[in-house]
Amino acid sequence: MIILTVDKAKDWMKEIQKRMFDHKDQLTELDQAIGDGDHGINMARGFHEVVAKVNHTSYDSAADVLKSAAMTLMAKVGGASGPLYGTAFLKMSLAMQGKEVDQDVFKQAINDAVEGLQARGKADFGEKTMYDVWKQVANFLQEEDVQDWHGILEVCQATIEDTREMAATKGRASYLKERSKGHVDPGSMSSFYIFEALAEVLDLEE
Amino acid sequence: MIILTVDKAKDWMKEIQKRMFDHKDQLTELDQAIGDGDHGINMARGFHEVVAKVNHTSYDSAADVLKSAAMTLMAKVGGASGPLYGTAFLKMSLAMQGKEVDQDVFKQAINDAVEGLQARGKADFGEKTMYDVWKQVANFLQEEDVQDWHGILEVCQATIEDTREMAATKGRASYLKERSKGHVDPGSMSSFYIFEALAEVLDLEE
Amino acid sequence: MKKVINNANHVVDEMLDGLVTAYPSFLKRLPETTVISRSDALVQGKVGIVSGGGSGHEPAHAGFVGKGMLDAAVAGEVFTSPTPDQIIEAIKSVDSGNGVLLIIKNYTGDVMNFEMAQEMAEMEGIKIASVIVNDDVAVEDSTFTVGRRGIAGTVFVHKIAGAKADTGASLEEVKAVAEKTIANVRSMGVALSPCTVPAAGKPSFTLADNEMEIGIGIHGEPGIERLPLEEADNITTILVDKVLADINYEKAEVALMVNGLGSTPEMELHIVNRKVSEILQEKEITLYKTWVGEYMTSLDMEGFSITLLKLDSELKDLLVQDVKTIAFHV
Amino acid sequence: MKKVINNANHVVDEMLDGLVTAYPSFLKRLPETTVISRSDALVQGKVGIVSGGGSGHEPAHAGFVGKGMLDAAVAGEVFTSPTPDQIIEAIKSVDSGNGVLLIIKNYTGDVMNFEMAQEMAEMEGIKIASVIVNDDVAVEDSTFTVGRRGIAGTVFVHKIAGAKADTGASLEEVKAVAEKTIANVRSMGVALSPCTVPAAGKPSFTLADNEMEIGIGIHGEPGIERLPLEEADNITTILVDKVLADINYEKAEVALMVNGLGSTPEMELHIVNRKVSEILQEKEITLYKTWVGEYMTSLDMEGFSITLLKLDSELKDLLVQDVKTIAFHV
Ligand SMILES: Nc1ncnc2c1ncn2[C@@H]1O[C@H](COP(=O)(O)OP(=O)(O)O)[C@@H](O)[C@H]1O
Ligand SMILES: Nc1ncnc2c1ncn2[C@@H]1O[C@H](COP(=O)(O)OP(=O)(O)O)[C@@H](O)[C@H]1O
Ligand SMILES: [Mg+2]
Ligand SMILES: [Mg+2]
Ligand SMILES: [Mg+2]
Ligand SMILES: [Mg+2]
Repeated sequence: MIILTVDKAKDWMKEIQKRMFDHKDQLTELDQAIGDGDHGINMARGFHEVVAKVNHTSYDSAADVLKSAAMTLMAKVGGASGPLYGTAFLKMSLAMQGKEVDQDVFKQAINDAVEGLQARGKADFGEKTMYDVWKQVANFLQEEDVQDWHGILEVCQATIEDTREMAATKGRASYLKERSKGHVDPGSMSSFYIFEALAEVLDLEE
Repeated sequence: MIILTVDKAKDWMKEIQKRMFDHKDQLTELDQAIGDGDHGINMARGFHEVVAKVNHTSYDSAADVLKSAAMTLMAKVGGASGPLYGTAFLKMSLAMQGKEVDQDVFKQAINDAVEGLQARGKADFGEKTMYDVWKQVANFLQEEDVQDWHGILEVCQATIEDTREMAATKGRASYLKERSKGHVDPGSMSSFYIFEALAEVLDLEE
Repeated sequence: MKKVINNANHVVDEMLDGLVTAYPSFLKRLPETTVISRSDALVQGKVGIVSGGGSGHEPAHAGFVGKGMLDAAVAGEVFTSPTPDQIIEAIKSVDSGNGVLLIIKNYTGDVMNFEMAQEMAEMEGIKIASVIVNDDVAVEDSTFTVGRRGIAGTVFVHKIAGAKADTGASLEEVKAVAEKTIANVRSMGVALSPCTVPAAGKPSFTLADNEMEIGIGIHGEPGIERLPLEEADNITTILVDKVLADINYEKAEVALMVNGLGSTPEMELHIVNRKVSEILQEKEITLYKTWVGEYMTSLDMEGFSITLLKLDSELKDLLVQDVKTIAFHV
Repeated sequence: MKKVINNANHVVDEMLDGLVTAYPSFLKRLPETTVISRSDALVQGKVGIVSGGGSGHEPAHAGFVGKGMLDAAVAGEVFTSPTPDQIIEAIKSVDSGNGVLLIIKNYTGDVMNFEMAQEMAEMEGIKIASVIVNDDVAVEDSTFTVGRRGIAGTVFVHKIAGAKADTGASLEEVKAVAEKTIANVRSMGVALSPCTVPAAGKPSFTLADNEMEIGIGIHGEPGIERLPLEEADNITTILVDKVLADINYEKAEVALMVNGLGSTPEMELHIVNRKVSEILQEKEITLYKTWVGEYMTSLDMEGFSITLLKLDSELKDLLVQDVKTIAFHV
């Protein structure tokens, strides 16, 4: 079964954009607590640009949509999250290139994104970054189907809660060391919205 | 009858210093409302220095004490009030020079101080400055005796209240024009303390 | 407002010590005074230029001491004019016999103290002259008032008088060009927040979150009008319009200063400058040179002022003539 | 905190326009980019020096663009590293074939974006190298952390690399002296108040009236320790001690920067400087040259940082070599 078509990929971006807009203040506040207070602004700006771009472009494949999104994120976000999300979407796009996006291709895409994140951010699991969420989603998909959105979002949420108790060792929050404990990682939160948006889009079909 | 001796002149300065110290915040707040918020600081600093000076100097006459005070005020206060009070005390000193300070000499001294203030500040009566207070005291002394402290202080207080309703046309408060109304002039207030201190000192004898 | 100070009564003294320690090749402090002079003072064969005023306006005035600008600056207590005894020390230390020009900002206190020093200097036989800067168009200028205040435009007077003195001009000539500058310079400021005099310990006034104070001075004294806070372009337009209404700028060439009052980030000053230059372009007024930054501050006040100096060819030349100070550069 | 802005989303764009309008003889903006370069770029026969980072640190980085310092500065959004596509434009615009050095402050975002641009430049055959500045001793430096942040000490790296490039040195030589500077420069900061990112609209953290945040970065991120507010000399001592503990300064000659974070009046910076120089004198560390002012700010934050650069004769010469920028002077 084809999971991601051009239209669904576009819808995914729109759903992400909505969430980043709605949660801009929340993400910024999370980043104010342990970072520099721009994550919500960065995400809202980035996905606003992504949607502006994909809305006015026609694509041959979902891979092309994601590539377009990746390039836009890299060019419009900056900071840590721009290259990271840019890399994640670019790796997904590459994994999907020339293929129909079924379960296996999608799982591979997520795996590649996770590897890309790790290479770019040099983060390991448990360092209180967005990598934690992506890694856990990839782990979950080793056993389960992409369609189990309930399960995927539960995994995300649990991971986000886990980041709350961690002391960050990567990213800006790491400067706070022990004082970063007690706060959810903003990038993990925005990653949750990315997966929630995907769930929404893929659910539309059911 | 001799009104002002060396000791009484010194005591006058000490009594002024006490009052400026005690009312530093009040004077500063008055100046914050319609000026630049330094009048209490200026007065406290100035008379602190005056007392430090006269305490450690021996003088031949009250005139010399006042001259010393005048020079100290000019050198340590700055702003508008430094030269003005410096001039006032210098003119008093000059009027007393070589004389015993009786009623007439004292009245002349106040008159000269008023002229000095006017020459230095180019202020006229009713411009919402310390000149108003000094001028009214001089007027009062045309008819009444220096010993009528009750009367003198009443005149001061009435004049201060009058300044509240005026729009300033001299000094920093004049920039506010109509907005300066409703606030007492800080320099008029500090002039009141100068006369109150004098009353205290001259009363001691009675 | 928190302060990085030791003792509110010693801020000026400690600041002056810190300043000359930082810049010994530029500045020295005359012992036992609050006078900062060029480290190479006294310069022979040149009119000396002295300015000063209350402290709290840093980098004014010591930041403008150096070759091609001031020879000495006298610092008073915070927002309080220096006293004549300090001013006379400054005068003496820079008088090479060619005379000394005092550049005074028009405040009752400054004028009285500087003029007393001037009288003292005259009595000592020093050739001396003074000019009074009154560039603030927020204040009404009439014979019934104390006249306009001197604010950021004073810096242009320092620069031009200093440059003229550097050419070897006479005291009369230096004074004349300073007067010409004063006649052609206009400023106006706005505050978004008050400032706090260290020894007072609390803000000079209060402004609500949605208010600004138009026509503010540089001493925390209230301005002339309180308006709702607007966006940068509108605030800028209010100020520029007021400045432009005062003298005829038709087809003029001008120098512009966008001056931060203390706590307004440079980013915002540039946003203001963008709008000023837009307005000037619309009105066909030519920008000769622009300065954006902090030149005449008011402690930690948020806000800015805009200064326009109408130029002729003499002023243009003098304005860009070489200068070597800490805070003013061409 | 009130802001003089039009639209929080346009502050960087409008600031850059205002900046180049103010200083056309120094700077130009590459069309459709956030890159500010020397007005006379590209300079032939010279290694190009590019730096940049998030906005909100003005005068960094564009204020350091000019002869003898940076060839171009890339501005990101407020507190957000610029993107690779902008950085590569800067690189291309200053590459005369002699290669380009990137001076990067050590933040995850900056490092990632600049290194991506570096990779792109390499693919296009541009000779390119980069150095990462990490002068902030507040942050632990170990292989288990992301390492120290780059803060005000970066300005010295700009100056020295720029001066070296101006001598006609090769990319390798310029990089080597930049590395040497980085190895010898240490800083630490303190905040008395947070700052407010325009688009966030509220302060980055809160501090009680009697608190200060020691070891603050320059992005409003919390520092490493919250302490009761002390008098200036004590705060200064805390910072200087931490800086001095980090490398051996015995009998050293140093350059000093007392850097204001945005809203701290210059008066207070001089009071701090007075104490720093006192401590250095006690420890027999020689002050070669001092800068006191705003060089690497954090929007409207109250506070300051202290930077010490340990010098050898090469660094000394390069540090005082002629420079022509808006914000850094010798
Ligand atoms: N090295 C890293 N690896 C993976 N994720 C990271 C890394 N550094 C930061 N992040 C993520 O980026 C988020 C911060 O993004 P953002 O605030 O937009 O950028 P910046 O930190 O540059 O301001 C963090 O919450 C974290 O999840
Ligand atoms: N021209 C003047 N003539 C007489 N008194 C004046 C004049 N200008 C100011 N004053 C008095 O000085 C007071 C202000 O003194 P102060 O605050 O110490 O000086 P400054 O105004 O320089 O800050 C005013 O309240 C007023 O009474
Ligand atoms: Mg962030
Ligand atoms: Mg006052
Ligand atoms: Mg005053
Ligand atoms: Mg950021």
